[in-house]
Amino acid sequence: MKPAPLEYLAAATAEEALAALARFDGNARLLAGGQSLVPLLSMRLLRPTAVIDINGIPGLDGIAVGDGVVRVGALARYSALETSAVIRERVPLLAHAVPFVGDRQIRNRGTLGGALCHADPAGEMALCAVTLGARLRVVDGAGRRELDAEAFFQGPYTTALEPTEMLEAVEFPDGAGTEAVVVEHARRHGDFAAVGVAATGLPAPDGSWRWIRIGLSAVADRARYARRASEGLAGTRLGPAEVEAAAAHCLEEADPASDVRASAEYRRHLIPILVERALNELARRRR
Amino acid sequence: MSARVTVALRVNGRAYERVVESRRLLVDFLRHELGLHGTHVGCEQGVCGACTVLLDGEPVKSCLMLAPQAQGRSITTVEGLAGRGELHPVQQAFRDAHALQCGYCTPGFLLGAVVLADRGVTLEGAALREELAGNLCRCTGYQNIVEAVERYLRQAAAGRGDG
Amino acid sequence: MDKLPWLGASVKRKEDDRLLRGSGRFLDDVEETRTLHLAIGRCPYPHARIRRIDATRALELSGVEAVLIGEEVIARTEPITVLRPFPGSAPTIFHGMAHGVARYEGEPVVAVAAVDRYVAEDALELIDVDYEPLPHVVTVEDALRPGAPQLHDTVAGNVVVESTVRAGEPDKRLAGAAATVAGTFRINRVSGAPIETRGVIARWAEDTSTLELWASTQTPHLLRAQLAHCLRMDETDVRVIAPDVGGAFGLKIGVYPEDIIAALLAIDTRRPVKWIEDRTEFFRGAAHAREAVHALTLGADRDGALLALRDRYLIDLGAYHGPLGPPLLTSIMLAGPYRLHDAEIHRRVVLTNKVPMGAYRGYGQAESNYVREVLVDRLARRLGQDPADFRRRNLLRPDELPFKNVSGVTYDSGDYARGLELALSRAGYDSFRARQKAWREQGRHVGVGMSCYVEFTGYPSSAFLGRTGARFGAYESVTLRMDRAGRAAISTGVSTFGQGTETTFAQMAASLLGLDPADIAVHRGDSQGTPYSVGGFASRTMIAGAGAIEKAAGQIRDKMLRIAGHILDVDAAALEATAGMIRRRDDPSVQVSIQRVSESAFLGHPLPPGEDPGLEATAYFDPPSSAFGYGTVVVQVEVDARSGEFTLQRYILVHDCGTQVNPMIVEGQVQGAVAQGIAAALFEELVYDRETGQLVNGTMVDYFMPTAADLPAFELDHLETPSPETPFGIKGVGEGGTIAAAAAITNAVCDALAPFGVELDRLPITPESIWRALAAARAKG
Amino acid sequence: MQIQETFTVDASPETVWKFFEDIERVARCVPGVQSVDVLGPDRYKVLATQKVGFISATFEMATQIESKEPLKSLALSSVGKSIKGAIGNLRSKDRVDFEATPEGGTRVTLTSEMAIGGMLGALGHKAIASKSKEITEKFAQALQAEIRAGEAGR
Repeated sequence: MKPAPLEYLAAATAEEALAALARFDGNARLLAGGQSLVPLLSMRLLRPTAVIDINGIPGLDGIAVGDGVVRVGALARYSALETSAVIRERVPLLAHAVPFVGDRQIRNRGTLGGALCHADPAGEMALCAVTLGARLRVVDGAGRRELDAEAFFQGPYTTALEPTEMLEAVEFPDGAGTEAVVVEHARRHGDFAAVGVAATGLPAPDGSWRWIRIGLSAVADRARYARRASEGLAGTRLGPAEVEAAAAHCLEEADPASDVRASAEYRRHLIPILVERALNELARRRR
Repeated sequence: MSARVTVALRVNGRAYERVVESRRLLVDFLRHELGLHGTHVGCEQGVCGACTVLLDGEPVKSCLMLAPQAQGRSITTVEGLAGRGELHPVQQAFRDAHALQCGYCTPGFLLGAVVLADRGVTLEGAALREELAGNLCRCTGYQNIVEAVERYLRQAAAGRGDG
Repeated sequence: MDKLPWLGASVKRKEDDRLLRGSGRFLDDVEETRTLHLAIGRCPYPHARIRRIDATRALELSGVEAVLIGEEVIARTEPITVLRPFPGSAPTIFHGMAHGVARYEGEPVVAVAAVDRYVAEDALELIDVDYEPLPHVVTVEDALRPGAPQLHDTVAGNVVVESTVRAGEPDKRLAGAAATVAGTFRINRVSGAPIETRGVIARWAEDTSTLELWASTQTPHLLRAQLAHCLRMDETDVRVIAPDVGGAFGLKIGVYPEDIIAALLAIDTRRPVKWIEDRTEFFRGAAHAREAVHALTLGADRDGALLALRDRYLIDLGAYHGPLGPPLLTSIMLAGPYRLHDAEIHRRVVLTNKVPMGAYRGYGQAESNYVREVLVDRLARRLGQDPADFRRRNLLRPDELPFKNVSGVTYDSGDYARGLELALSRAGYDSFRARQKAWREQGRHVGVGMSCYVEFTGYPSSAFLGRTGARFGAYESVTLRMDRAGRAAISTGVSTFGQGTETTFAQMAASLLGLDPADIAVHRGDSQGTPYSVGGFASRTMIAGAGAIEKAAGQIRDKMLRIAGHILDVDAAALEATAGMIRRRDDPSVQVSIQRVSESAFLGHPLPPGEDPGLEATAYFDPPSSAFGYGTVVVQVEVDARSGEFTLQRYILVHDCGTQVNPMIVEGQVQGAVAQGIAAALFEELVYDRETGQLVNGTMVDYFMPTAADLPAFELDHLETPSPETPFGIKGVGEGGTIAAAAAITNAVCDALAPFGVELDRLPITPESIWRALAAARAKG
Repeated sequence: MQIQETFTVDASPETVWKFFEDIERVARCVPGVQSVDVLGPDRYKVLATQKVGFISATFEMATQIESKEPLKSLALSSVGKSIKGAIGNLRSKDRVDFEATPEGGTRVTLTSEMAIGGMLGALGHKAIASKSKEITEKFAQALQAEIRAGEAGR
């Protein structure tokens, strides 16, 4: 199928993009990587009056480190995250998650911001944002606001973004010295996860873990930070009993649906298995 | 008629300028506006990779881009590899390894492999298969494609003396 | 017969140069001025009455040239004929467009021709179709339930045909068997899914008042015959041209509704009309395949000798009889490579509100192999015998061939046991059980599974096909013509869709004419200028084509020898054609170039007295019988018994396709078929929601075609037992790789989980299906 | 996929049934309904917009009352096609069952079987599944409020 008629505007600055968004008051979509947006246009599921291309806006794809956070521009391409030393050292969870996204071609064009705004419940970027407790900086004509990742995602393909707002950047906590693992069950390489688990933590010198954060994807209407499971592991050595308890808590956090990739029952069966696999891999990294 | 924009770009080193409907997919623009039929459409859903072209040297799926996005950019399609002359080394490697049968997916694989060689990447086996996972093939079962690319990458690396 | 120089040579392919440069010509690459583009409105419901179609707003949209609705199509055309119906099938009236009632989601209901595809799709949205959804049936069981909605009043109880094949006394043998096992198996609905979807360009040629149709097809001549019939035109007024085809696998055989729609609109508008199928249309319009339910019983005596087989199976035909028809080979090949004299095979072809079924690589043989070879493993286990030993005892020995199986077909030649042994030795089977025990002690579940098959390739003869009601012959044909430069040109109706026929046909002709394959030009796929042809499917092209080339090349060679004999004043019988020259067998210095001989044929002199000018021959070859390849697959898997996840550690196939014309191309065909066999066994399924009747996963994102990262490297080996029946002992090879994948992997998983008593009986095999089977086995205790 | 919601209202079955006879008022309780027009006895044309994330479609549906058992049950079926926004079609079968509660109120059970087809359906059932649940929940809440308001107003 081919896209329905639409206008194309290339914005040179953020102000221009925001003005255009306001002008079309809710009937325009921002075009970043386009890897999710363009198929929706072709399938005529999305029929915006106009598409505003923000790829030309300078300064929206930077990766900067400063006062305890790593600030990644919304236009950062997956491939750039994959090869960035800063991301590998200071946001290892992101570095581990990116290779699961689509394929080489998609990772060359797709962007962190595009993925977060698309808000697929099985998406790896949303999983990382929620697991790490990232802050999302959003801007519109009137000014800026910051949202926690957990507040940003509100349901399948639904975010807190207003039609006239643009996601500018994402701030991840500086994870220097942390370990990270992503485990997915998918029906085919590069496919959306049927179940996804992200686990990251800060090892303490004495062999225990100062903190652990676990996130789950594709098992609820949005990516979920497994708070109880995570808090239960703080200060522990990820022994078998603790890992099993955390896995059980994660199951309580989940509310999976059935679809062509897996049934709800099988997703529930997989959650503890994948959580244990992720936590045991974290523990193994330490030994 | 729906909105139109002017797109000026370079394809395979040659400059083109066309007025095009804003909604036209880049792959349709290359094939039917510029007559470069070597890039193929397999799904228009961003999965099969038959529409892979190089955008400023990076493999991308041209069914996932609107033609206006190519304004000012430089694109390489399969027609740019050998032109009228000798087959490009990657094309020769595919021929020698019987790495194509119907040929519909082949242009997409060739362009992906060329970029790996330019980057001095010498992947093999499972790692190479993952790198090529963005291109589907239905005829070969991938085995000969993986062998062809492995040989081509080793050959390219040797050629540069860093083999 | 002295060894033919190019027979068995892995010549690099003639097709490669244009395809590698991107200058191959696929359907959508054909562009003519003033072409109109087609968008087709399709029924969104599984079964619905079409009350009203209002296209007025669409016709007012600028750029829209014409709209076509079902009523007109019904009035102007005949229903689609079936190339190879089951004997005794009740007809299903299948037109180019639905009128009154649509019977599957995706059936064409209205079509718009406009200046480009974008505008045509805009116009489609302005067309109001008033549907009244009707009750529907999704599974064959639903379709057979009393009171179920009837799809066609020409088909009682939704059963298109029912028949039974019986040999010996199966009931008696089963009653007396020391062990019997039974299983009900569900085979998934899948698609061949070539990377190029379907497509057609129709053009009315004013000057010759003929209809020209460019089509992405495997069978230009059959499509031409069917389309002419549908359009009530004489076949001579229709020309079909197949450009390069981007993969086909059985799905691009015969006429489809969209060919008829494009033709009618081309005739009406007097402009070329192009339809390119997009992927969402593809999943709702291009032939689906394989879906069936089998209830199979096998019995054996105490020593493990197979006694009898009983199978009752249902084929899910979909809403209409497709252009080719359901698989016949399911029952014909069910007995497989085993010594079996007693069988009862009861088959029903059932209608459901889904896309009509068509051919897919391994058509009917992948299905029958799956159910038989899984049950053979269970029978061996029931008797406490090793599955390899059980097969060794029951495989037909070479001295028992030719062997007529329970369904009445005769296997020609082969060493089935040697294939099995070669595969087992490659897998290290002798030491496997010990290694398996050690792994189990470490809590690892590794298993090995095998599957043996014999494969029906090519059609036995036109007479056999005629007896079974087929609307095509088993022959193939070529026209061979020399030219002044001493080179040859082959004209064949077989199109190019990846199988390498241009190269293998050139190798055959070059070997017989004493030329180099590079000296042979191959014109293919155009019904004009090629003799009547059947086309590329059923692994038949090489068998029948080689015979036709042998005859045509023979006539040309003999004539060249006569002309050379005249020029050299030597008896033709003393001459041979080799390496571009014609020379005395006993004194090669006495020679003349084939180029000179061709030139004199075209100058008309010097020629022997009474010899006509020209060097051209057309030949048809009807194979005396089909040929039976065979093989064994051995697979090793490791299974996580908690999650059901598994890895395919080794995939070994040893096959025998008789004489190989081009071993490189043969290996490529086998690798591609193996990949599609594994794809259907582990990854793919077209899922319909039983309540809503909707296709749930009709996009490339949700139909899991495997990538390079999902498949292992395959370990292939082959034997070469020429067929005593076919030209040069050639057997077909294109489909074999698909046949044994599902059974071998199922048997490997069940072997890995033998301690749990796991049985798998549906496809695809996924971690979830293994987890559920583990749970079921535990529940059984 | 089938969704079921149950709620009790402290109004008698007679009152609740009377409310349900006024189909236009009932239909307005369905989230996203813009207009309800009477086409004929027990036949209505309903215009409703549904939003799944940022994807929205306006459906024009023909709704038919399939069966009516006063004080007991009411069954409706709807068939519709999107006339604006994403291409798709919608079929739904809705049943409302009434049961008097010992305290003199009425337990209302709403069973809805919704199928969204076409491209919207193809987008992925995971979005539609949670969406249908949400629609049915909101429908139940709106009915509850509407009945209570009607009851209080008497």
